Amino acid sequence: MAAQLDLGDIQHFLLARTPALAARYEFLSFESVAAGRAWLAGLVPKVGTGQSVGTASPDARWVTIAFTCNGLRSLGVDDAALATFPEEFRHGMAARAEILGIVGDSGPDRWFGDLASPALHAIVILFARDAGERDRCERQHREYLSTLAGVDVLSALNLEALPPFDGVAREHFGYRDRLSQPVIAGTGEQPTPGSGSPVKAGEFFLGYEDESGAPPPLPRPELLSRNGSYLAYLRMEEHVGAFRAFLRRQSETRDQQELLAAKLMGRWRSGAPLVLSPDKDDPALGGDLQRTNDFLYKEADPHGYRCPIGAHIRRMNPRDTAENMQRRKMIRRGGTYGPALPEGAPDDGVERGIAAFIGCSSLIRQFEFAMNVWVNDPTFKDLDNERDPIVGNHDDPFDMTIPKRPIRKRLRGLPAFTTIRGGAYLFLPGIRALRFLASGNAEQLS
Amino acid sequence: MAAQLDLGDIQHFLLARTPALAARYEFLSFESVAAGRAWLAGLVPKVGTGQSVGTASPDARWVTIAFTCNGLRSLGVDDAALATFPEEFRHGMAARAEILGIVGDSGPDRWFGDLASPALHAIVILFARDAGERDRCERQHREYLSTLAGVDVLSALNLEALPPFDGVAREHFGYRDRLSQPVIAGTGEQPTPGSGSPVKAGEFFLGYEDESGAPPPLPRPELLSRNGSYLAYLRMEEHVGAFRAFLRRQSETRDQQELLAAKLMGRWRSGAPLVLSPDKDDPALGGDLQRTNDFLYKEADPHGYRCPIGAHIRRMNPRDTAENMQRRKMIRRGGTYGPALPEGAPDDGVERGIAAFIGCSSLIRQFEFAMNVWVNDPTFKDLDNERDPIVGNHDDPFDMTIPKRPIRKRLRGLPAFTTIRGGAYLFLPGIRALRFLASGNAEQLS
Amino acid sequence: MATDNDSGKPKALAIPKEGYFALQQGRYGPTYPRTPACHGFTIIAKIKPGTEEEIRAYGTRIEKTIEANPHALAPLQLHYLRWVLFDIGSDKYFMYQGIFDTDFDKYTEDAIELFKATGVNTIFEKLEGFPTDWKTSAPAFIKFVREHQCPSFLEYGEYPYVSAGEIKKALALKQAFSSMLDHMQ
Amino acid sequence: MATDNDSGKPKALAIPKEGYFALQQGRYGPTYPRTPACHGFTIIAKIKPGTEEEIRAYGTRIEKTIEANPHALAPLQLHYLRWVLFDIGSDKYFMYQGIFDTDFDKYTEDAIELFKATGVNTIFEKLEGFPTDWKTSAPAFIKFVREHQCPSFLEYGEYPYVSAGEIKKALALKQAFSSMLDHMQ
Repeated sequence: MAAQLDLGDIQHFLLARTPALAARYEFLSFESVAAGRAWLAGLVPKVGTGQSVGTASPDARWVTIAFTCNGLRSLGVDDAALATFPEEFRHGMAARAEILGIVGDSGPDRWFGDLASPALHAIVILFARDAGERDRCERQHREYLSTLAGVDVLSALNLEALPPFDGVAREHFGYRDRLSQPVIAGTGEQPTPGSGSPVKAGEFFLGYEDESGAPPPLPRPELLSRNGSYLAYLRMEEHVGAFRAFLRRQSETRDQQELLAAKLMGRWRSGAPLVLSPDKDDPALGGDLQRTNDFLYKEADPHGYRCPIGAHIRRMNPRDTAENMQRRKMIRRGGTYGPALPEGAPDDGVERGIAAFIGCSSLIRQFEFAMNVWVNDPTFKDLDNERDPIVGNHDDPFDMTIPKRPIRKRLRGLPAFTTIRGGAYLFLPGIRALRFLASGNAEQLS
Repeated sequence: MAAQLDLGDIQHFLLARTPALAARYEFLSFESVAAGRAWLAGLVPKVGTGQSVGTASPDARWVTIAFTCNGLRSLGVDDAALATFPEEFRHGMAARAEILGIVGDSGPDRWFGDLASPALHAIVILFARDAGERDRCERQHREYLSTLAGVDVLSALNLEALPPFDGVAREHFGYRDRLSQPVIAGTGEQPTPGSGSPVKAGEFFLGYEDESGAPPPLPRPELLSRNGSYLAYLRMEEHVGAFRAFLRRQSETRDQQELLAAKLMGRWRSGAPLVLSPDKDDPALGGDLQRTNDFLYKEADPHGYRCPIGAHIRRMNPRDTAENMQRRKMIRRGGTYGPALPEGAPDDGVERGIAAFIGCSSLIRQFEFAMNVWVNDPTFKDLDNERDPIVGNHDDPFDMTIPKRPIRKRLRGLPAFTTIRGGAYLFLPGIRALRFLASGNAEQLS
Repeated sequence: MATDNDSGKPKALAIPKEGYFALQQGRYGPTYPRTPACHGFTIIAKIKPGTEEEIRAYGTRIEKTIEANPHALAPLQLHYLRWVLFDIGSDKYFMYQGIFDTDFDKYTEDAIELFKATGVNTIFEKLEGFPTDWKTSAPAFIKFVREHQCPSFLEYGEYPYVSAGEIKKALALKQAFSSMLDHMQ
Repeated sequence: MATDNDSGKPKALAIPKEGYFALQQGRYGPTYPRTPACHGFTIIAKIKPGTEEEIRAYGTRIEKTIEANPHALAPLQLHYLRWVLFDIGSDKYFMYQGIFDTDFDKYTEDAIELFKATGVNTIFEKLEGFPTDWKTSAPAFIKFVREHQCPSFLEYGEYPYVSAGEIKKALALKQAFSSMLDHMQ
């Protein structure tokens, strides 16, 4: 009984990945309702819809626009309406940082680009085929802004795919990325083997039946909320030098380094999962989307002798070893920023990392759960004093246990391999909602 | 602040052991108040007092008289007065049998000698230097009864010490007996080393300060209760044939049999305690009262490698491994009945065992606690499914663990080595109280 | 959170009236501290008149559920549950007393799913003030639970801060050893 | 009493209104059954007005007592204690919630001695109806406890019927193993 997705109204952003090698995120503030509406009105036609997915998209139409709660208010949404939005969204990520484990060096007081500021109202996301196209879009947007008064760019972030541009997404530590992606029920897409059942649209888009079997209540006005989603934004610096030094310190040979890197992640850098290839890398397996997700934990690896219980992918997707997995699925969009650090080069002090959006219909049940329980709970699955070795908060010393026969290996006091440098909770409206926000008047939309 | 014991009023029975080789217990029923009073009046002068202890006692003056609750009623004590006596005494042992673990083969429905009958009113206990003297007393008592009407002997039991009459008390299994005895504070006696502090008189005699620091309330009339004690009577058959067969079945050598017998008891048959002599018997130690009790468990044998946690003496007196031991002390009086079964002889089917009285000031806190918790609790001290191997109820299969390095020994499904054949709760009045009961009139006593 | 890892050393913790020492925000409100007695609920609520028998019957239902599927409640990471009905004056109250390892904040949605699956609603719907829309509104459910949660002012653990999972692993190890010893004798 | 020795298999037990299945007499009254959640108390009593702060303060006292002497409560053979103060209308109630291995009937006198020694009277004497002569009258104390004991109608144990002593031994064994493994790596 999957309701037909209103593809013409849903922004394309969470529906499909666009073939982009570059991107730019701009963080905006509106000085007045009028300024915000004017800016938005001009940009709505450029926002890609679900319908445009798969069609030729010649220029800057991979534009995505999302708003913080302050942003919705700054566009004239009144408090009574805002009060019907979930509390976590209203409070914003900075206020929820403690829950998320985004504290200490990662804390909102240290974020870059004014992201923790109440002045942050909107993000405009531009994905482009390449850096040249991205820069063209940026110029175009700058020109557009110069025609308007009262819209400020608080900060921006440029993103680029990392070499060797072989069609494989990698992040700075060298792991292959984008191997898992939930499939939305009703799109006709088939999940790759091991990726689980298609997930009901209501888990990502408001106004549809979710995995509870009913559509959750819509924030008001429904015109604003229907076909919308929530996004959690994270800018996560990757400390490549520290990561490589750690591998070297813990290992005597290159092979041992690679195995340790695989144990931290749960996959070899090629993407080959440890559960399927526990002893050595298998790049062919890593790249084969029909095989690389086709595994479970409960029977194949109950004690983590292959993939440690605390490995990143086992925390982020415990598969058959967690409850209600269908209600925890999220859609990730984003990419890498900062220059690659060449193998063997000393750390250059330049910030590099991943800046990504996590899309869902409930920040508290999906995104916050993952951060609170899977990433940062030190007693996750009866582990003792461990957090996600890659993305967990390691301001305090946490460990990592690598089950091994005859004797397990316990890594004491892991260094922080990543630090959160910014974040935000956003509402990603549908196209009609964008028009409503731009006009401030529901009647204009019919 | 020990109050002076009123030795002239307290029956001698619990104050000192008399040097007797024979005894006879007679279980009486009074057909009328008058009959009971008449019988009692004639016998009171023959009852030994605390004052007579240690003095020459030429004939039958080692007489002791005690009453069941029905017996007190049969002598005219009214229900209002009886209601001030403790519930457990009023109900009697048969009614409390389940609490005591006296069930199944040991159950009151199978007791001998009408002991579970409400017609049981009194016990007269005759201790004698030897069987000849005992038989003389018996005849004397029979003659006395023949002069009275309405006093029936429900049953009787003759007791004799076991050979070789070397001044050492033994029971039928061959263990030396009477090694431990609490010393009553204020008597001037010194406990033997390891026997603990003297115990306040109130733990045994009503009307005195007990180990709580205060005298507990006296049942009414105080004339009846003061200087009295409670007795629990048990007639316990010892299955000597089964016991010896078990030792033989479990052991290959005579030494192993002796060690196993010692493990069950916690002492070698000589009396030498396992804690002090874990590997072989030490008869000199066993017989030396200055040494044979001089040990504790907590530091010397915490895991029971010497004396198993579940061994009889460790259950009956956990010493420094139990709480409030001073409030659990009891005085035991009694002896063996039935003929000795010669070593090597086949079981002859004749009943033999121990018939003993346990004296205390609170049956529920002292005697019932010992039976309920120490003897028959299958999880005593975290043991699993074990009861006292010697005196516990073994109608269901219970085990016995003998801690041993490197590998413990677990005996599964111990046979019952003993069966209770009779029992009663009795009140042992003081001399003035006996006179009061005989007269039915407090005024006559002044 | 720092814990005393000496699992054999009993520990008691006095707890302020609020139920926590420092306000730490969880996903669904202030998080309660992990104490020597792990996490726990003492939820007390008046039952709707005339529902006592239905509530008691549910005890039997849970007994049977666990018999058929011993791990039915596994997601709650329980140590112990005690469900009590008691009288105050002429009113009857229900108490849900649980000791578990998850802080509720973390596994709220799993708990609600589980309550649906095992029909705990049969009880909760008999409690006065329980939200009728609880199945679709996690926040309403959680609000009810929080409003009826009575924090302890003292908690004591004989083997403090140890999770049920750890205990079960240890017992399995001990059992394996014990049976090995029995076979070696 | 027969117990399921599969300590890793969770078990729930529904309990009749009386608190027991068959009347089994203990020394001080009917014995309550050992359940998958061991033995336990849920003693609920109204506190005397104005005594709340004293009662709360006693929580801190117990915390300190255990800190100084972790085995102060050993004779009670506890797993967990939870002491709760809660409101019903304008009255305040105290709940003593304990999970332990002794049946109370067996170790009553030890418990009373211990309550004297650790001053639990500080709390109990604040409860309405608590006998003033409890220190010298075990039966009066026991009567109060029995009258205020609220039996569960359901109890659940994740590691059913296992004693705290056994758990502590198992944890010590596991700890020894774990530290051995750490030293061997």
